[in-house]
Amino acid sequence: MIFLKILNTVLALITAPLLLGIINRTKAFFAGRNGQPLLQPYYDIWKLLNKGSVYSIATSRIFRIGPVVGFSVVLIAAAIVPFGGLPVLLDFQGDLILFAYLFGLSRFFTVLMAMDTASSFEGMGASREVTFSALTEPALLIGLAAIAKYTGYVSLAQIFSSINFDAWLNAAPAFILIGFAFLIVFLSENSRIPVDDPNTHLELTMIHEVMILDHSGPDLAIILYSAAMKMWLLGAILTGIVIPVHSDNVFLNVSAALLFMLLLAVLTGIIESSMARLRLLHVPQLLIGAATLSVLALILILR
Amino acid sequence: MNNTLDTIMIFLVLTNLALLGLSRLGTCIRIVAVQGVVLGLVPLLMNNWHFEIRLAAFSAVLIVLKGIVFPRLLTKAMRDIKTLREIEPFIGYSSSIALGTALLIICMWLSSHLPLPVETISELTVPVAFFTIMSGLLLIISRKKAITQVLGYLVMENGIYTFGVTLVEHQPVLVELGILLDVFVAVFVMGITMFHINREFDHIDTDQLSNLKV
Amino acid sequence: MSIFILGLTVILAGGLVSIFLGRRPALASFLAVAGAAVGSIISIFPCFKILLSGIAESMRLEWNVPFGSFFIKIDAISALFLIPIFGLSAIAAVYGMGYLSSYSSRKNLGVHWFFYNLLLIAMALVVVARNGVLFLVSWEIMSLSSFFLVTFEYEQEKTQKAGLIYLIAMHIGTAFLIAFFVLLGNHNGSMDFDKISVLPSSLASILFLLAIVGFGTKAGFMPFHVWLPYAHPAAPSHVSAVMSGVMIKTGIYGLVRTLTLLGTPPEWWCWTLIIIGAVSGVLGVLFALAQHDLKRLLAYHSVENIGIITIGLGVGLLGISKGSPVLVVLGFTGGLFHVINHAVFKGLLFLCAGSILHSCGTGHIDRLGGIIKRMPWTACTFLIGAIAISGLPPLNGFVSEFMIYLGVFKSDTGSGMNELIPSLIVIGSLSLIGGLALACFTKAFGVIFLGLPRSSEAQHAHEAGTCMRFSMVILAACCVILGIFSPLVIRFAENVIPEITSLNTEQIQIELSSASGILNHFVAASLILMGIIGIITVLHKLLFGRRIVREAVTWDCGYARPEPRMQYTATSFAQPLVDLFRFFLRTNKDISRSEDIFPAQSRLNTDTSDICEKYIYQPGFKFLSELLAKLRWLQHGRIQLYILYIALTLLILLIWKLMKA
Amino acid sequence: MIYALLLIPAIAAVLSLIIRKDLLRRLILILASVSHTVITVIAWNVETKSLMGGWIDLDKPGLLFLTITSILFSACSFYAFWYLAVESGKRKQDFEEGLFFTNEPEAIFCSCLMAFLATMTLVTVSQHLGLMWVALEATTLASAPLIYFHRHHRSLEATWKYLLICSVGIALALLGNFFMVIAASVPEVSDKSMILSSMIEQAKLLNVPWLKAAFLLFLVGYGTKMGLAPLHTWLPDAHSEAPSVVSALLSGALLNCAFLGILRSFQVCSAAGLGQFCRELLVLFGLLSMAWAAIFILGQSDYKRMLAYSSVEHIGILALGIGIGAGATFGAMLHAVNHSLTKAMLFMTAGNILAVYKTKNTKSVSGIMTVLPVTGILWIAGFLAITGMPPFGIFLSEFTIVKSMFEQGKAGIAILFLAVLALIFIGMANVFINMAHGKKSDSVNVSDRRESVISVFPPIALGFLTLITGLYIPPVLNNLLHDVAVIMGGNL
Repeated sequence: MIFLKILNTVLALITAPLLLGIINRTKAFFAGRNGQPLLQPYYDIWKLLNKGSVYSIATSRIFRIGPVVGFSVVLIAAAIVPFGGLPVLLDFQGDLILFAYLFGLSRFFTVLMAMDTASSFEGMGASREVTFSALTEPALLIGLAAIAKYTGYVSLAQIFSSINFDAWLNAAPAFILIGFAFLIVFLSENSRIPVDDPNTHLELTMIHEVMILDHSGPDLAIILYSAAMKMWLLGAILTGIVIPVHSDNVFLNVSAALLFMLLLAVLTGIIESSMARLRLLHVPQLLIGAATLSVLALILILR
Repeated sequence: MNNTLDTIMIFLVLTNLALLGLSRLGTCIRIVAVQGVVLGLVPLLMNNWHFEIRLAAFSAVLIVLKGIVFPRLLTKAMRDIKTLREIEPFIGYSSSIALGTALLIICMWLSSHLPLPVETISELTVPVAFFTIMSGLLLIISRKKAITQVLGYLVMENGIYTFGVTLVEHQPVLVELGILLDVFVAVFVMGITMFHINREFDHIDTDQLSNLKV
Repeated sequence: MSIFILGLTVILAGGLVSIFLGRRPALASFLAVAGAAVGSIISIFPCFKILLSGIAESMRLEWNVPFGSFFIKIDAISALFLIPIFGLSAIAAVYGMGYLSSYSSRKNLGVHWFFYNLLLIAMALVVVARNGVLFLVSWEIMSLSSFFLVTFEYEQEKTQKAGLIYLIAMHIGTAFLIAFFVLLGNHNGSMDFDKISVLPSSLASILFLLAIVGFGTKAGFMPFHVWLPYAHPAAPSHVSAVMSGVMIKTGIYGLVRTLTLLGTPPEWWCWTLIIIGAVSGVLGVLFALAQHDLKRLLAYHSVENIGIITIGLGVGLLGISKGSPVLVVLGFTGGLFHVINHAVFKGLLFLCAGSILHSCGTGHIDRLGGIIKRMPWTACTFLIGAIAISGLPPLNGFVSEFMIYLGVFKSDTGSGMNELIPSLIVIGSLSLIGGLALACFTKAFGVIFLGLPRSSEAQHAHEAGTCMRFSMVILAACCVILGIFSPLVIRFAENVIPEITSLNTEQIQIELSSASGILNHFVAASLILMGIIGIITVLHKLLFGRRIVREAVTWDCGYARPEPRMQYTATSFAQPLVDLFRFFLRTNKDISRSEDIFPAQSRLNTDTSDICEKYIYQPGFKFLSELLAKLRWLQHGRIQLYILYIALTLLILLIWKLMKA
Repeated sequence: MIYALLLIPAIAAVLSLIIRKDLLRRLILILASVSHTVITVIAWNVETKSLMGGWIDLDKPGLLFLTITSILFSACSFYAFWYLAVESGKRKQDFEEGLFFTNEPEAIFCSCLMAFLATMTLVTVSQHLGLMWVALEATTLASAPLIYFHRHHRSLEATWKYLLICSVGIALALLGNFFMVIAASVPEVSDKSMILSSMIEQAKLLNVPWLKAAFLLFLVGYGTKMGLAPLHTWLPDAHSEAPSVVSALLSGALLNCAFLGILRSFQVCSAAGLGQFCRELLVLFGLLSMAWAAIFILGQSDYKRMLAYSSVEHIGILALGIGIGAGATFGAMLHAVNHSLTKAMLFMTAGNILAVYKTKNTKSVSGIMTVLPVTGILWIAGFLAITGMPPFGIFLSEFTIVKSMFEQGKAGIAILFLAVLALIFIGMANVFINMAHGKKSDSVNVSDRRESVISVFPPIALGFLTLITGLYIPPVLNNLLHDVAVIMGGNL
């Protein structure tokens, strides 16, 4: 059992950057390029880890502690979120609230790091980050509340183990709504198109990438890794809802989940290739839309 | 006796209406003086002309004050300021008379709701006394000159006096003390104040006395 | 009880001595602060004892005023509120000694400290009073002494206005309370709280509404909160800390006490509380976001936190009316725990704001920057406070919000609209508040402490003195301790909740144990989190041991001459959210932009005035004063008119009264 | 004893006219007032004998109002000592219009002051309705020269209005007396004297319509003197133009005496079973006065006028309290005590401010706390006291009245009462706080900063008294108030 619990976390640690690789490959495919290797994110992280670092004279200790806090937070979160029906290291009632707020903590430090550099661009990014996250938070929590109310449990592990295909049959509309809401949350929180464009070359239009403009070397590596982890964890939540495979075979469960994760990454890549980034003014509408979907789901479930 | 008192009452009503309708200050002063003298005789009348020193003294003081001292004082004040008429009263003369008549009716009505608990000499005393008080107040309200206002006060005082003398038989001391004090106020205090006003403003148009407001 | 009284006496003695030592400010301050601190420490012990044992102590003396009796009683609820009152006031007093030392030549500090100690005593009396008259008198002494504290710098126009608004708000609130206590007292036949008879439901509802307005004005419920953003910035910081940290909580106390007096609540009371809480919370934090002045920002956060507390109470009340022990325990525990937490972190933040004000001379956020390097203690403690108030793990602020969330998540009151709406309102507003508070405090901390100094004041900032640092560190430590020991701390509710509800103790015990079990997990997670942070920091250090680390200017995207003024300001940081919620905020923008080919100076000024003040109170008062002004012709100086009044009055009275006869 | 109470001020009045030395005259003023107070205090403990065949006696209500008057007078005599020293009869420049004027001779002022005390004492001790009327009329005469202390045209105007309006009012009260006699002239009434106790005894026999009419006349007549709206119109003018010490006495003592006049007739009427009839009217006038005061307090630009309107308000509260009855009667009596103390304190403080700032305009006064620290504190304390903030006495009295309103199910009146109080609070807070706080006005000379002990001591003493009654009502006072309340048809 303990082996499986650790596996759950380790799986996240190992496979997380792969998602980035898959997305990039997908995008390359649709752009007709060969693209970078699938494992490029791993190489990048490794390369950065071995580099030296440049710090701005404006920065303070906050700038150095930030990446550490961010990484620690995703580690804890990885111990909470079950993937593919695996048991988790930390499982208690209300852990889903902790999960949501842990990301708040990491965001808090990311934003502060950005402000610490005294750069107006990074300040701009930070400002957008807090704006959009303030809107995704209700979508995430109300969505979680909806499934919690449906299943009658208040810990992620229990919730996901009790969602099954019957549940889908009983409350398909609600689940679909939540699925879409969480997909938007997933895209927004991970700074993907249509909310943010990680590949843009204009600092003015970026959100997450611009906040870490001044990070270099191992710090940047940690941040990149944490971001990948975050994507994995949010993806895991989505997986838990959409693919409720609970067979006796752990291997089957995990594979199914991994498959969905792969699809999710590909989907993200497709979205990024086929859509343009929304104008910043329209992003809040999208996010409020997500929150509305969550609310509708809750209404459907509790009616 | 009954008739005499009734006559006096009717005289009162008429003089009141005259006061309301007249603009010449000199005439007004004289009318009030006559009112005062006539009313000064009423206590003696009430006592059936029996001579009694206290009563006689009271009457004498009143007659002297209202009939002689006061008109003199006011006439002098009037001369000092060289105003012989009330100019632009707040309520015009004819309207004043109309209002006065209305007041008379109201006073009649009021007194009909106030039946006297004891036998009285004249049925007219209550309404007329009321009316005199009201017309005094009306004079104060409708006129601008301080002199006219003092006159109004005197008329009002006459009304109260009528009440006291004709109806309040059990408390002669109270009536006499009260009336004397009232007259004292009218003559001396208001007189003195008027003197000061005169000095300070060179006129006694109370129109000017409206700096203190809100 | 005698120990409690002894403590109060010491506090009073300190205050009285200091008022006679106006000529020797240092001694006066020291004695008063010593009195406040020692007295608080003495008095706080019986409170702990009562809170832990649940055995109330009371005292009743004759008091020769109409309907009054000196009846005081400390039960668990009182003790719960007394502990932060004494704790925070003592700490803030120590801080104040350092903070005010620079005023000693200009001001009579003796008077200030007298009122400070008086405020402390009055707050304590409010919480223990069990007689309506005693309560009202203490309540008003509390308002008045805090008024004198707020108007410490009375020669300033800002303070003058603040004092005026505060006083008027308090008075109107008290008018409602007078009606409240009188109605209650008349029904019970005595102004003492222990003579309770069952209230008819209509009367109970009227009383509830009166209490909401009366106590809500003090607590800062949304439409009645207008005094907060004025009073807190105007007051000296230690006073703001006490007022925001504990004084406004007496409003919450009053509400809780009311609930114990009114019997079983109908459901709409719970709705009312939850909606008031949600509105106060969300709008409070929104307005905070739009502020430029640090203390004003913090003041709006008080509104927000009062909102969270009220949501908690509303959830608890919902539990009572539906008979759900989970909701009762988690709602009340969360709400009341937030009372303590807010006292700690808001006290801390105001003290930090005071240090900034003290050292930079301005609380205007956009004129600060980069002072973390010069004020590391203040920065560090402010950071802890900021994390706590944003409700982020692992500090105390998260725990209380967590419990309220958990209550709603776990509620088992069946389905349907009755279940749906509270869940929706509570979760929606709490999560929105969380996100916005985060935005607000990253703005505050980021702009004030990080980056480069935006003005010469900020450039020459200096760290606060020992007294001030001491107080801030203690409070910051409390934030951590309350977070880490939360499973133990929430046991306070064991004795408090039975005072509020008639729920059986066993159920409460079960629910509390389960909650504290859950919190154990949470604490484990936080400890691990902190452990990991520690380990990784060490690894990080090791990693950098052999690396080349260089320093350079910030990447400026090709700008030739970056300068501190080009940094993102607080205003620009908050702009997207402010724009998004412009319907509520109605920020006034004053732009002067040059249209030339070679643009010269242009400026932008934003100002977010309070929506309630601007759209409710100001027009209301304006209407009223215009209406009254129209009636002033009634007395315009002419004596004729005056005599006419007499004559008319007489005539009308005679006609009217004699006609009847 | 009652003779002493009456004669001491009377003799002092005569002496003041004779004596030529200013200082000695002022000392006599203090001496007479203080000895008057001392005798009053003795009268609390000693049974007094009735005089002049029952025309004069000191009953409980009389004692209460006598005490208020006497204490105020003592405080004011000290204050007047300072005031007269400052205002000694030089030629002065009027600060509002720049005209020159002289003050009234000090001898007349002092003499009238003592006569004022004598007449008010007579009001409180008279048991005969007629005598009481005479005494009240005499107070008007004694106080008119006091108002006309500063001999300029505004104070003259105020005096003129005071005289004319009060005379009209008091004349109506005389008519009321006559009506009372007529009501008593029914044959069944054996003792037709106007002595209160016998009137009350035979009240049931009196003729009802005339008694009602008499009460109306008393209400309008004495109400004019007392300052019930809309009959109060002389009050703001007189209070604002009179020297502050006189305003304090007018507001604190005279209004109460006039109120006693109404109370006496109320006693008779309620004994005759007309209590309800009178109460309704009192409630009506009480509310009207409060509302009227509120209209003029909000946006008031003259702080002495504001205090005067505040007197109208509190007089309204007194009437309202009696009108509500039951517990509110006790509250009203307590309120009379508290209001007098507080208002006198405020007027004296206002006098101090006026002496330094030389303006009565609220907008031109600011920063009192900086210029005159003690006065500033007194000003704010007085404001808090007058608006009914605890721990000052007025809170308790207003609270008692409100409680009684709710108790009797008159919630509407209570709400109106609280609302008007809140409105007045807002108006007064605006004025008081802005005056006390803020930067000091430019017009103030630094050399003008003088706060002599004797100018702040009387208001401090009075403020302290009202603070005591707010925290603890001494049993002696409590018993007296209770007895008075019972006499006035209330019970706690």
